[in-house]
Amino acid sequence: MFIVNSPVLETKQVHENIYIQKIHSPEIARLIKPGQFLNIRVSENTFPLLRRPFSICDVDGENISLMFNILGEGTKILSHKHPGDFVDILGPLGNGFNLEGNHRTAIIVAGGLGAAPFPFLTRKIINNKKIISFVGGRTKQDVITYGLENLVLSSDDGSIGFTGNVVQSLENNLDKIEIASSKVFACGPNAMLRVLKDFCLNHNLDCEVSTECAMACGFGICQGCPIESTSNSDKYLLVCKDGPVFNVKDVVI
Amino acid sequence: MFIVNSPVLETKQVHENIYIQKIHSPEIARLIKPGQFLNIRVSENTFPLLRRPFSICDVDGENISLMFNILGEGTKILSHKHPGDFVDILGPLGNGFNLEGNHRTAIIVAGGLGAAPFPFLTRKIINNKKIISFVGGRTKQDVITYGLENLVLSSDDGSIGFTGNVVQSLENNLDKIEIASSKVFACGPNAMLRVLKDFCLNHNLDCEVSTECAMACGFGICQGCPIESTSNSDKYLLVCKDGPVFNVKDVVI
Amino acid sequence: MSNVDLSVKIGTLQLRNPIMLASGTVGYGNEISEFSNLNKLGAIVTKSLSLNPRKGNPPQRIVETPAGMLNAIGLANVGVDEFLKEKIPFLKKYDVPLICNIAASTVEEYVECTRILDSEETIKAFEINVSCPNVKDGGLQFGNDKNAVGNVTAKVRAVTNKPLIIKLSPNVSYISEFAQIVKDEGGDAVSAINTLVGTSFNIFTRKPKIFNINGGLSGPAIKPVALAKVLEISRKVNIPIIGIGGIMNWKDIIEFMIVGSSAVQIGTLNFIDPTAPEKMIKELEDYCIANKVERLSDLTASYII
Amino acid sequence: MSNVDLSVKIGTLQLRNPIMLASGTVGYGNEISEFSNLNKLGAIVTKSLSLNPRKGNPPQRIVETPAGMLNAIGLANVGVDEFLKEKIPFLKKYDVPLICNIAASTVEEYVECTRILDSEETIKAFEINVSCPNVKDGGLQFGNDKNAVGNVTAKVRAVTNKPLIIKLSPNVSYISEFAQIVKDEGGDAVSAINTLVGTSFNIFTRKPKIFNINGGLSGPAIKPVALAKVLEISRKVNIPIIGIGGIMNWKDIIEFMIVGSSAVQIGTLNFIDPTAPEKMIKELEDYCIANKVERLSDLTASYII
Ligand SMILES: Cc1cc2nc3c(=O)[nH]c(=O)nc-3n(C[C@H](O)[C@H](O)[C@H](O)COP(=O)(O)OP(=O)(O)OC[C@H]3O[C@@H](n4cnc5c(N)ncnc54)[C@H](O)[C@@H]3O)c2cc1C
Ligand SMILES: Cc1cc2nc3c(=O)[nH]c(=O)nc-3n(C[C@H](O)[C@H](O)[C@H](O)COP(=O)(O)OP(=O)(O)OC[C@H]3O[C@@H](n4cnc5c(N)ncnc54)[C@H](O)[C@@H]3O)c2cc1C
Ligand SMILES: Cc1cc2nc3c(=O)[nH]c(=O)nc-3n(C[C@H](O)[C@H](O)[C@H](O)COP(=O)(O)O)c2cc1C
Ligand SMILES: Cc1cc2nc3c(=O)[nH]c(=O)nc-3n(C[C@H](O)[C@H](O)[C@H](O)COP(=O)(O)O)c2cc1C
Ligand code: FES
Ligand code: FES
Repeated sequence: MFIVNSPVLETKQVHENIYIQKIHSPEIARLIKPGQFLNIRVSENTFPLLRRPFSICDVDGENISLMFNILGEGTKILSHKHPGDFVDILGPLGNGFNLEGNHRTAIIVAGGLGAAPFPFLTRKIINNKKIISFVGGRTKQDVITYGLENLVLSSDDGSIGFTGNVVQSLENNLDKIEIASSKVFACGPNAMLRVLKDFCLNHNLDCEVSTECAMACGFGICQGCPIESTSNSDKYLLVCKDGPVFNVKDVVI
Repeated sequence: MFIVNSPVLETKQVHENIYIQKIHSPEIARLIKPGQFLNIRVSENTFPLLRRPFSICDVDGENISLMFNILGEGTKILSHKHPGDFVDILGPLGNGFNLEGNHRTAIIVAGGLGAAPFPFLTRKIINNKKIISFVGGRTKQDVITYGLENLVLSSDDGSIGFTGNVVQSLENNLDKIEIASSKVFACGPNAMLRVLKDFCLNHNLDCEVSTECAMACGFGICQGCPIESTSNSDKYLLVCKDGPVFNVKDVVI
Repeated sequence: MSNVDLSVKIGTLQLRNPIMLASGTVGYGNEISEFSNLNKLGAIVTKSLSLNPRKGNPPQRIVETPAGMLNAIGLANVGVDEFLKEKIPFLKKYDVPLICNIAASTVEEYVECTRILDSEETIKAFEINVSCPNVKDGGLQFGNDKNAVGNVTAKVRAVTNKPLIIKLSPNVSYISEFAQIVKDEGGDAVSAINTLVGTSFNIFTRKPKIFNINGGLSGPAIKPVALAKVLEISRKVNIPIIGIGGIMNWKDIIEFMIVGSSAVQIGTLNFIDPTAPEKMIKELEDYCIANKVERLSDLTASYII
Repeated sequence: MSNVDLSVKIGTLQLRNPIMLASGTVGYGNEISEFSNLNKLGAIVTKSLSLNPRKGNPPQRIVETPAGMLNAIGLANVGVDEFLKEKIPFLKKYDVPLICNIAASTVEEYVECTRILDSEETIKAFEINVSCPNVKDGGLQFGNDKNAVGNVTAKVRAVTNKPLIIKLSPNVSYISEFAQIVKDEGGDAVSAINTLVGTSFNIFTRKPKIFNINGGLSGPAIKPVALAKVLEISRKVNIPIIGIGGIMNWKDIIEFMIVGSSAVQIGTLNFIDPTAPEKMIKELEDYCIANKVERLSDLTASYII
């Protein structure tokens, strides 16, 4: 965990309102794991005041990349950073996905911009494990496939792939999956994660989710990012420090 | 008085820490007079919150230019604006210099960045009036001659021109000036304007000065910019609306 | 053409929309009329008027702060007589409700100002600024003393039938107690908030940046505080509230209405973009259409908590 | 090597420099130690501790505002026992004065917490957070009630000889009256300020953005208010002041000292740049050299007004 000012190599739009930003940051590239995140200060002044958290999208040698959409002022400023500009990165933060274990198939479930952490995860899948990527969104525009493999697409409005949400899409393909040897890695809106949790518990599917929460510090000092634990109701877990990736069994979503 | 978003044509450094920014703004160019000013919003967000006042430095056809130094965050942001960027201008503001009248010689007295309004004034001098420009600063670096003619230079430390302040430099050259047919146009730090005022009153020299003051609105609604009047001690004048140019006889500097 | 009804009511005062220009940030209307059609606005509130003209404080009167500004103008104003003679004729030309803001150092002065202005029909309501030093009681602020606020409200109420708005100071422990007293003493509405007390020093000269030492903090920095004060009043006292503090865009207006405001005032923003208040009318309308709000006034105190 | 003396004193508490890390913005030191050498700092103040562990509020606990942030963590903390068992061992490894901040809902709980912690020698002073709901008296805040603050000060004073600092709420009419009571009842210093009450609503759901509805406003937005509160205390009460509120750089520290602070605390900035506090030590030294200040503590209350 450290702060580093790293040069932007490229900022390109890959989808409507979706940007990939490549940054030269050997320090971060060396240490970071899929599912971990960075807390980025997009401006030197007080606007915006706080850092903005972003998943690590991919790592390629000494370069890292982020995937983001323009939501508010922070992401707007970030999208205007081009070669010659720097980003102030605090990281690596949180716990990543657990890719060890003896599952033979990695099932990615990504809703909308929840696709962000998975290009790196896809790259890091080891031991010839199989990947299936269930990628969904409200409409075609929200289905982000950048850096993903073996795609099963879905959209709420049917404008691309299966008509329905990404969990229904997974259910629809359940017969093709060997449950005991598979593990789900998911990221997306809380509403989706909630449905996915029920689904996975019902079907005994091992599942890790990357959760989101408003954050101030990103490294455990502000207590701003509580998430209810299933094992201890006297104490919240912290999304930034204990997460953002949790086994669905461990948290109330 | 209106607001216009105008494209930057060029931002160039002409001196150590002195920038000239050329902006395409036909609306402003058409109306503005030497000594008037603009109140510029340098960012779309709340940092910085208020507009920043700048004298009109020059007008060339449909283009205007500003001269500024980097003092704080506002001028820093402005200095980073290049072709493709816009500046949000509110103006023209205040009263300019009175160039009419039957003086035959215009004596410019500029201290440091007080040179800013005079390239335009120089350009606008009419009826074959003569110009002498007394330009001074603390050291050589602070003596800004951009766009000025018939120079008499001075510096406090003697690193360029006459050794002494710009008022002493003027005094030193008094024998070359026909007082009755001359008028002084001055801009610079308040300390300089104060000394100049005494000097001009003593020597019966007609003199107009451009004053400075912290401002919020720039157009008379905040009452943030009072200056003591010599004729009515019950009421302040407003630098932004009644000035920024005043006859030295009318204000307490 | 839209069917959205933007009109709002503050007691008996009917406004075509909730956007008012705040006292001290619009002078007497002249300058701002060059940027915006005053007739489109909900209302304009004059700079605080006192019985006699006031010169105000020496410079420096203002300083910028993070997302805000401090001001200590010292209530510079032309006084009620010159206001009636010199300023009203200009304002008469417009069809925008005019609210006179009054500042004074004694209860008697508040009453006298109101009395003098009351007969001028162009003036549609009074807003009493109680955040001025109470000279008689030793320079404390009326606005921080419940009894004084109650007393001013009652005495001014006695000399005018026009809507009476008391503009509350936020520099108190519980602003709702002040709103309650205003209501009890016959006030029609409260404005909340005036500026927060703040200061700023030059670290090289070690002197205050503002001549008056303290100034009033305004601008987006204070918006969260202003919203909490409006909400506190709204939850505890049944009185119309005019929400003020850091409004920069139409979203902020909606937010102020949700937490309890019947109307709002725009202050510091006028210095930055005097065209903004008029522009926001259309944006409020768009919000209403998109969110199926038939009457904007339905938003007042529509918080779900 | 420079000859500038950066050390400051708060009562009997001697610090190597005035830079303290504020309660609730540094946890119990573990995480921030990865960014900065704690031994260089003036002091660190723990997250508010209560007698029993507190879970804190459900999410959302924080929201950004213009140049500030609102938080309503709900005093989540491990409780005094686990603090002594689990957190103290880590802090013992450092040579930085540790100040324990205590929060409670009753006077008895304040006293009990202090009593339990008092024997731990690693703890060099207590800071009492009086901005917590006073459950007994109906959920009002201790911090807004002079008698309650006086009472807490006296009772806690009775059980500890360590320096006793009372952290004052800014949400009151006259903060200096609270500082006076602290002094009268034997407190050694006051911290000013805690956060300002604020709120923020989602204009589409019409719900508060923060679960607790209100949150505490911190960050540069509040700096002018904090400076004015420190100045008010400094001019009226002879008690050491720890200045807090919106410090973002070394200049802000100097400004807080000029208006009356003996030391300062850094809060929100820790979230943005946890390396900043340590970096500012050198910058304070540079300022002193450039401005011929031999002892930084000479700046305290050096305002010229
Ligand atoms: C661990 C983690 C990883 C993330 N990874 C990515 C990523 O890889 N790519 C990406 O695009 N985004 C990611 N996000 C979300 C990202 O942090 C926000 O989109 C970003 O902070 C928005 O900043 P802004 O200034 O543009 O918008 P703001 O102006 O701050 O916000 C705009 C709107 O979005 C809401 N909002 C802001 N932050 C959040 C949040 N964290 N959760 C829910 N609503 C929010 C605000 O309330 C507001 O309504 C991640 C968040 C977390 C916590
Ligand atoms: C009528 C008028 C015309 C002007 N014309 C020019 C011009 O042509 N070129 C130019 O470079 N500058 C001019 N100025 C000054 C210019 O407005 C300031 O330099 C600018 O606002 C600084 O902005 P900033 O954000 O960079 O600095 P800030 O961060 O705002 O300030 C940096 C420091 O400068 C001080 N400061 C800021 N504004 C002023 C001010 N108006 N007077 C005194 N001290 C101040 C601040 O207190 C602070 O210490 C003019 C000012 C006025 C009132
Ligand atoms: C420069 C300035 C002058 C002000 N003068 C007055 C005044 O004379 N009377 C008054 O009641 N309020 C006055 N105010 C307060 C505003 O009306 C308003 O309550 C405050 O600025 C908060 O709103 P804002 O954040 O939108 O500016 C003044 C504010 C500013 C910035
Ligand atoms: C997230 C957060 C949590 C806080 N928790 C506490 C606390 O537990 N006890 C306390 O006395 N102050 C607490 N504070 C207040 C700070 O210690 C400090 O007084 C305040 O934030 C103002 O300083 P700043 O503007 O530098 O942040 C907290 C502040 C923040 C932002
Ligand atoms: S974001 Fe600060 S503790 Fe998690
Ligand atoms: S700057 Fe607002 S009145 Fe002059």
